[in-house]
Amino acid sequence: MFYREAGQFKTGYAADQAIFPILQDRLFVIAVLAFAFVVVPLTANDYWFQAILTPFLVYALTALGLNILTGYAGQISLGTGGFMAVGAYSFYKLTTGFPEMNLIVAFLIAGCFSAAVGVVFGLPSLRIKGFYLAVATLAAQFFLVWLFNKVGWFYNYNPSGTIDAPPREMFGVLVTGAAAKPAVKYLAALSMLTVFALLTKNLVRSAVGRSWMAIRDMDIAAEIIGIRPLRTKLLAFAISSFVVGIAGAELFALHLGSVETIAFDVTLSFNILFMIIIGGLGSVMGSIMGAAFLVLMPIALTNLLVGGFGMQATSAKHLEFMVLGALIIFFLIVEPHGLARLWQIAKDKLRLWPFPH
Amino acid sequence: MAGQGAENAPGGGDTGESAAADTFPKLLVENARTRGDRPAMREKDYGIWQAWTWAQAQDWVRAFACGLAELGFGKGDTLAIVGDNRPQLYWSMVSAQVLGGTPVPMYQDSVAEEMQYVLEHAGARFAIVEDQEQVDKLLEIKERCPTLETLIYKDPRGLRHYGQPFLHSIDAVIEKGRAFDQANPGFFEKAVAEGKGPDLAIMLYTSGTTGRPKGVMLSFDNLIITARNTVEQDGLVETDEMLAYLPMAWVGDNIFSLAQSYVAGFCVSCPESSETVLTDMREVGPTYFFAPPRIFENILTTVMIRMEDAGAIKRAMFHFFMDVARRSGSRILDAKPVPFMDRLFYALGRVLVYGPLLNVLGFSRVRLAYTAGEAIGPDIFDFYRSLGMNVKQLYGSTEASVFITTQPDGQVKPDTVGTPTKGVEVRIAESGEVQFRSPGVFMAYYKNEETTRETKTEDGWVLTGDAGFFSDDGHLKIIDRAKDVGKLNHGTLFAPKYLENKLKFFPYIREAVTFGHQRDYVAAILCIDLEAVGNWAERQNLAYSGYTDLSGQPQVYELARECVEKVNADLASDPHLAGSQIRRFLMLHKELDADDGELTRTRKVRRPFVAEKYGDLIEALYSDQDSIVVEAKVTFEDGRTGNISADLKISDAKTFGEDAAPALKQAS
Amino acid sequence: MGTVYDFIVLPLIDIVEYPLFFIEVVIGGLSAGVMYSLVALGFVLIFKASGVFNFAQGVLALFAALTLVGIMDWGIPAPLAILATAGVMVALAIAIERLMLRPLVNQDQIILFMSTLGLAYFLEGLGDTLWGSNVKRLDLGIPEKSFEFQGILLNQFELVAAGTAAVMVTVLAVFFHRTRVGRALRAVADDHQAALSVGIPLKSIWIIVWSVAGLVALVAGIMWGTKSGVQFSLSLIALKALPVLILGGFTSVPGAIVGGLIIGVGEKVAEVYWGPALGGAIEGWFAYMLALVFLMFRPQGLFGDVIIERV
Amino acid sequence: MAANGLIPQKKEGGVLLKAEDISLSFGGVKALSNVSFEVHEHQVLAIIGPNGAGKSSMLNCINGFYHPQEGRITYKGVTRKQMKPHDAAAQGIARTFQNIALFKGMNTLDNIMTGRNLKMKRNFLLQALYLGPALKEELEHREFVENIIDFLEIEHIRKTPVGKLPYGLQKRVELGRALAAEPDMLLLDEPMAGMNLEEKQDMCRYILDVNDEFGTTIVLIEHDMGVVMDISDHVVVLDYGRKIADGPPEEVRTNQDVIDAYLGVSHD
Repeated sequence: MFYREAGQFKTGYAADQAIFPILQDRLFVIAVLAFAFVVVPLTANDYWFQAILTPFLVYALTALGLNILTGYAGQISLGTGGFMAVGAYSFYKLTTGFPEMNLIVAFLIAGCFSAAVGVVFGLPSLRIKGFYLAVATLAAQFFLVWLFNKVGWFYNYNPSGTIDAPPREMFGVLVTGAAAKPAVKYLAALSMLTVFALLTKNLVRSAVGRSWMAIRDMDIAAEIIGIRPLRTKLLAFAISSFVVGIAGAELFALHLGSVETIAFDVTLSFNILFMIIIGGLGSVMGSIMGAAFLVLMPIALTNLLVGGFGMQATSAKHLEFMVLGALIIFFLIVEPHGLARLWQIAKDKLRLWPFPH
Repeated sequence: MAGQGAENAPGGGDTGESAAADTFPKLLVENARTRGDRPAMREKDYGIWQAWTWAQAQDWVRAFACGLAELGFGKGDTLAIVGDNRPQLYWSMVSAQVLGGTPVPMYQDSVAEEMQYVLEHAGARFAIVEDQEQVDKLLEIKERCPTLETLIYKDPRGLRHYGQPFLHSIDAVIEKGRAFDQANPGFFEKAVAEGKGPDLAIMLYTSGTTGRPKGVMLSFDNLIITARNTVEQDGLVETDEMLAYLPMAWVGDNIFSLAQSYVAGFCVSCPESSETVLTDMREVGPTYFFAPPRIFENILTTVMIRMEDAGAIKRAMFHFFMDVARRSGSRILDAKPVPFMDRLFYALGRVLVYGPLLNVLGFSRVRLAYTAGEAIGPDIFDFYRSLGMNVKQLYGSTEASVFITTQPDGQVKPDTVGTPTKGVEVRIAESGEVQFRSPGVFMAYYKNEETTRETKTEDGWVLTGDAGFFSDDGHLKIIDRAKDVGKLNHGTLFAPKYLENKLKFFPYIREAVTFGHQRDYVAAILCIDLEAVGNWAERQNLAYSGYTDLSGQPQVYELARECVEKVNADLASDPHLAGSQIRRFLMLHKELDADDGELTRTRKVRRPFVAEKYGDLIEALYSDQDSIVVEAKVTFEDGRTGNISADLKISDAKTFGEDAAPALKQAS
Repeated sequence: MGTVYDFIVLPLIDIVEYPLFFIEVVIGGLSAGVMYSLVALGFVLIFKASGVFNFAQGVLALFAALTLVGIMDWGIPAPLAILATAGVMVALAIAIERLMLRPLVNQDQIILFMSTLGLAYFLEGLGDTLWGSNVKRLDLGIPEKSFEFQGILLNQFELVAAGTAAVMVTVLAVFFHRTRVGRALRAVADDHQAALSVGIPLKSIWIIVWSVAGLVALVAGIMWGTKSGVQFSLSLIALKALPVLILGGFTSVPGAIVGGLIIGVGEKVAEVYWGPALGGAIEGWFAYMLALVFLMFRPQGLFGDVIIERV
Repeated sequence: MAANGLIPQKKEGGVLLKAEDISLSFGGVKALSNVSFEVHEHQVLAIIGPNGAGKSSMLNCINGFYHPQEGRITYKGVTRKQMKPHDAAAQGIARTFQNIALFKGMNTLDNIMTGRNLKMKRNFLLQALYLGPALKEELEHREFVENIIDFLEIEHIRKTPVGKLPYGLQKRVELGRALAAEPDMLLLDEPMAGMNLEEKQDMCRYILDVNDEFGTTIVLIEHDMGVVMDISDHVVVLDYGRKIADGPPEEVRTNQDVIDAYLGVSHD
């Protein structure tokens, strides 16, 4: 309905392959970004930043990372929590060990550690596929969490076993630590999500992304046309874990501030998996929408049940589990390709409006 | 003799103002100089719109012309062009013109014999074609067509092993041309400078209704002055966009995609293939557009069919806003007063329906669209105009370099073709035939002086063969072929096709045959459209057993009578035709059928055959009988013949203001 | 280096010096392994017959145990309560087939797997909502006395559990190989078309197999519940069953049993002898690592079918 | 072409691939026994035989998917023992599959682009930035792929997900993906299976055009004897894993063994 595509023709392949080839889409994205970067920081309150916006951004980044591995490369992973923990603990060790280190560098190195661990646990993917691999990634999940719990060096032998985000500055502004402003943390998370979403989108529409999807859709055919399975899968593990690791560092440094290993347990892995299922496998947009849904849905539900109907918090929690489970099944039945597909369908309809198809 | 138009200077009044650029090669050189970086042509190929600037176009033409020269093409030679709309083919025309040769674009889907005739008649020595398919076709013809010497092809696919020495690819010719250009500096400039406005620019073969195709010779002056006049009249500028999708052999394409583009400097885009025209149009979003009524009708039909699949709410919304548009859309476009609520609804409709719809069809940027060639149904015409698309009718012919009359903005009516175009004089002969004189009047028919003399008078008037008249507001109305127009006994014009078309614009009426020449009044035989009337009957809960039964139902007669009376009311408003209102009609018991010899295979009524076959029905229409029994022989689908008999009622139709009309006519 | 000594030499010395203790550890592992086997059995049944990787198997066990406790709390005697719970499990199977599997028929395996994840969440929430989330004792009167046999400390309960597992496997083996339905189920695993030609509609097969898996889950729930109370952590044994599956192969009933025992013994032994050197609590991941290493050498599992790739 | 009476002059080159005494078995079942034949450059070679004759297995051996227990394959003068499929691809062997093996989650364009993967050298960091050399590379290959799309006349489905395409078009896209690798040798496993007459004619034209325009050597498996006789220069006949005939089509057609084993028995 809002599209006016007549006259928007492409005279070169670069324009034809743009992420948003349609002018109206570009305007929409620019508007959303402007809103997120300018309007939100000026208007939102601390509750919104801390309870909703920052966790949403952090989980969106995690979902993005997992989607690279599971959605694009087709390798199911249940070890997301473990890789996030690698990122978080690396970040903690880096910022406490080298207090002068630039935060961006610290995030990137934390991601690199996570990527390295990801590659190690991705090695079995050469021999094993599908659910077998999913189970194998659980090994990473349990082993890594156990490791960070058992080895005191990782949490600087803190008797309580927790790690606390040290106060660190960036451009003279406090970004991490308890004293940092929620809006700053929000902006930091938003910037990283924006950058990684763009980079991911670029990757998946390039040769690397195509080889991931080829492996996902039909690995034998992919190999026969010259795609090296191990190299391709390991790259997916590495990049996915890199992003997930950075998200783990964010979860620790920008959102929670103080964590124990329990924060990275297997439930977290499942939650991230749900995000990309509901959001849409193999879709950057879907990762973000899935995270928004799974962050907002429980909050909305709790507000409704506890605030609205005066239900006990624990009962509400149980109901929330049921609703979440039912919703997942519902989504899989109605639209197995998730919110992203629904969005795409809506968009296609608008482009053809008033015609139905 | 009634004459109109050409209040502005007739003939070549504009020639003086830019005498420098009086040929297409000169215009090309000028465009390359003044707007060299602007796109001249685009083609959807390899997934994107490949674009060429005017400078690149000139470069190409320069090389290709030199290549042609190297191959021995020169003054007076003819280059045949066969293929889809492609930039290279357009440029090859200009290249031939550079060398003083004549391009002859041909209909690529014509049969080999017809192609052979044109090639022979035009004496084509060179031919440029698009691909292997056409190379094969021409190779086959070539054996019987000795004048044809050299073949050039655009797409080398499948041609690698064709060893004929006279076969060249465009690329090879260009390469030769570049070398030739190097070796002969100044050759191109000299050749371009030698061309003059009055020179023969192009030959277009038109297949008349009878006989062999005629080669219409048009000069640069014909095309360029006509283009200059119309570009000025319609305010076309270099930022306009045109889609070239109609056959290159058709005069309209030469005016719209070549002459007007070279004069105004706008870019012309070629679709990827004939199958993708609609998609490509949506992408290009032309601002200036031409389509024959058939295409507009097809698009409208598709719109309606696609909307049928929409959900109930969306469909209701669509129809609501289309009603609003029907009421007030055209009036808003013509800047006439409209009630406030309608204006409001129309604004809303623009957001919800009209804008998106035009966009999906690729029309949202159209500033100006023309239709011509045959009568356009008022519903179809109004549909586009009510959406806010400025569709106008024009009346033209190959012999006129297209333009004879055009509808000025704000004075657009479905049943007239407008006022004389800038620079054109139009007059109505005693016989009712429309005649014109303009800068676009063709030079002659090639090698056919006799027909030239029959068509073009000594002082430059061209006989169109169409019958028409000027309405009171100065708009030309074409009613029929002049030879088919008759007269009623009281002297009123009787234009059967005009009446029949008006009747057939109603969806319920499939065929109509009218009678009136040398009669006292007009009578009609109508055939229902089984599907449309069948659907209507279903909605009315009307039971029927078949075509004959349905056609004879009183309610159907009533339905037809309404249609006839609407036509009558329409005719009554026109003093020239008010006398030819339909007084009596009957519904034929069967469909007119090509198998029974009543129609041609292209579904045109064979009037004399019908008049003879149904002579008794016609007599009954001119008697005071109110019914007649018919026994008809019909051919069934399995080839058997049988008899059906039916009692056909004859119905009277109301006429309007009839007393005044004949008097008026006589007075004029 | 001390650690190397701690890690390699000390445990071996321990084993040789105290063989009876080692045997006790092994038996403890076997007893835990039987539990894993029971859950894994449910997995295998469903995977074999419908290709669905049923992540909710552990939660099914929890749900069954919760239901049983809940019904017994109403004062209904144990045998009746067990029957009633069995009924609930069958009803649940029907509901799952109707509401979840049937709409998802013909979808990719991964989609079906995801749906069982959803099912797991749903059932967990449902069980907690219906019966509450506090830890409950399940007492069916299974003897739990310890006794000594040849100097080895044994528990009656463990013997009962082992016996039950043996009975279940026998019953299932008979079911699969001797009954018409069982044969149809095996056919389904190989070829859906062939199964349809046997004359059993796919949906009935799914209901049957989910019912059987539900009953297996009930048994597993009873065993685990009796041993360590009915609580949320019961659903986590599902995760323990996963390495068992890898080891045994997704489609092998004997594999599930043997795999369970290997995992049970392996992780107990590792925990007791190597755990301290590693800081303890290695039970959490040892099974997975064991399975992973194993997989590298035999990707199809102990009893799984050899994978031949075709193009 | 008939009109001008010119017949394309084909230049057959030297031996491109030589299979010697190939034997392959799966767990004791012999799929191929002692099969030898040669493929010449620019040749269209057809492998025919009844179902289960080992035709697909032969292709699988050529492109390294199966490893024959015995025998040697010499390709471009290099005799090899074992080779991975992606090595075969890197050396210029491309193929299509009996059961379409397209990447269902991608559109036509991306599917064919995957065929260019071997030729795309920029590393993933550059690709993530989508700038400079990576962008340039991407666009160059897009241009190449567009030529293939044009060649196969599939412009209208360029951005359609391949899963939604009718069978015949999927086969064409698969051929496009193989062509994208600019192979020296193209293996086609029943390229016309399940097609109607018109689609078969189109596919024949594409195969001949590929052979003709790019000089690609083609080895194909086909059941339609009419097609085989029309388009192939050389025919190898397999039956129960053994080679029973090897020669030009007209020769094979009259070979008694072939008639007995194949033509006379099973074919329609």
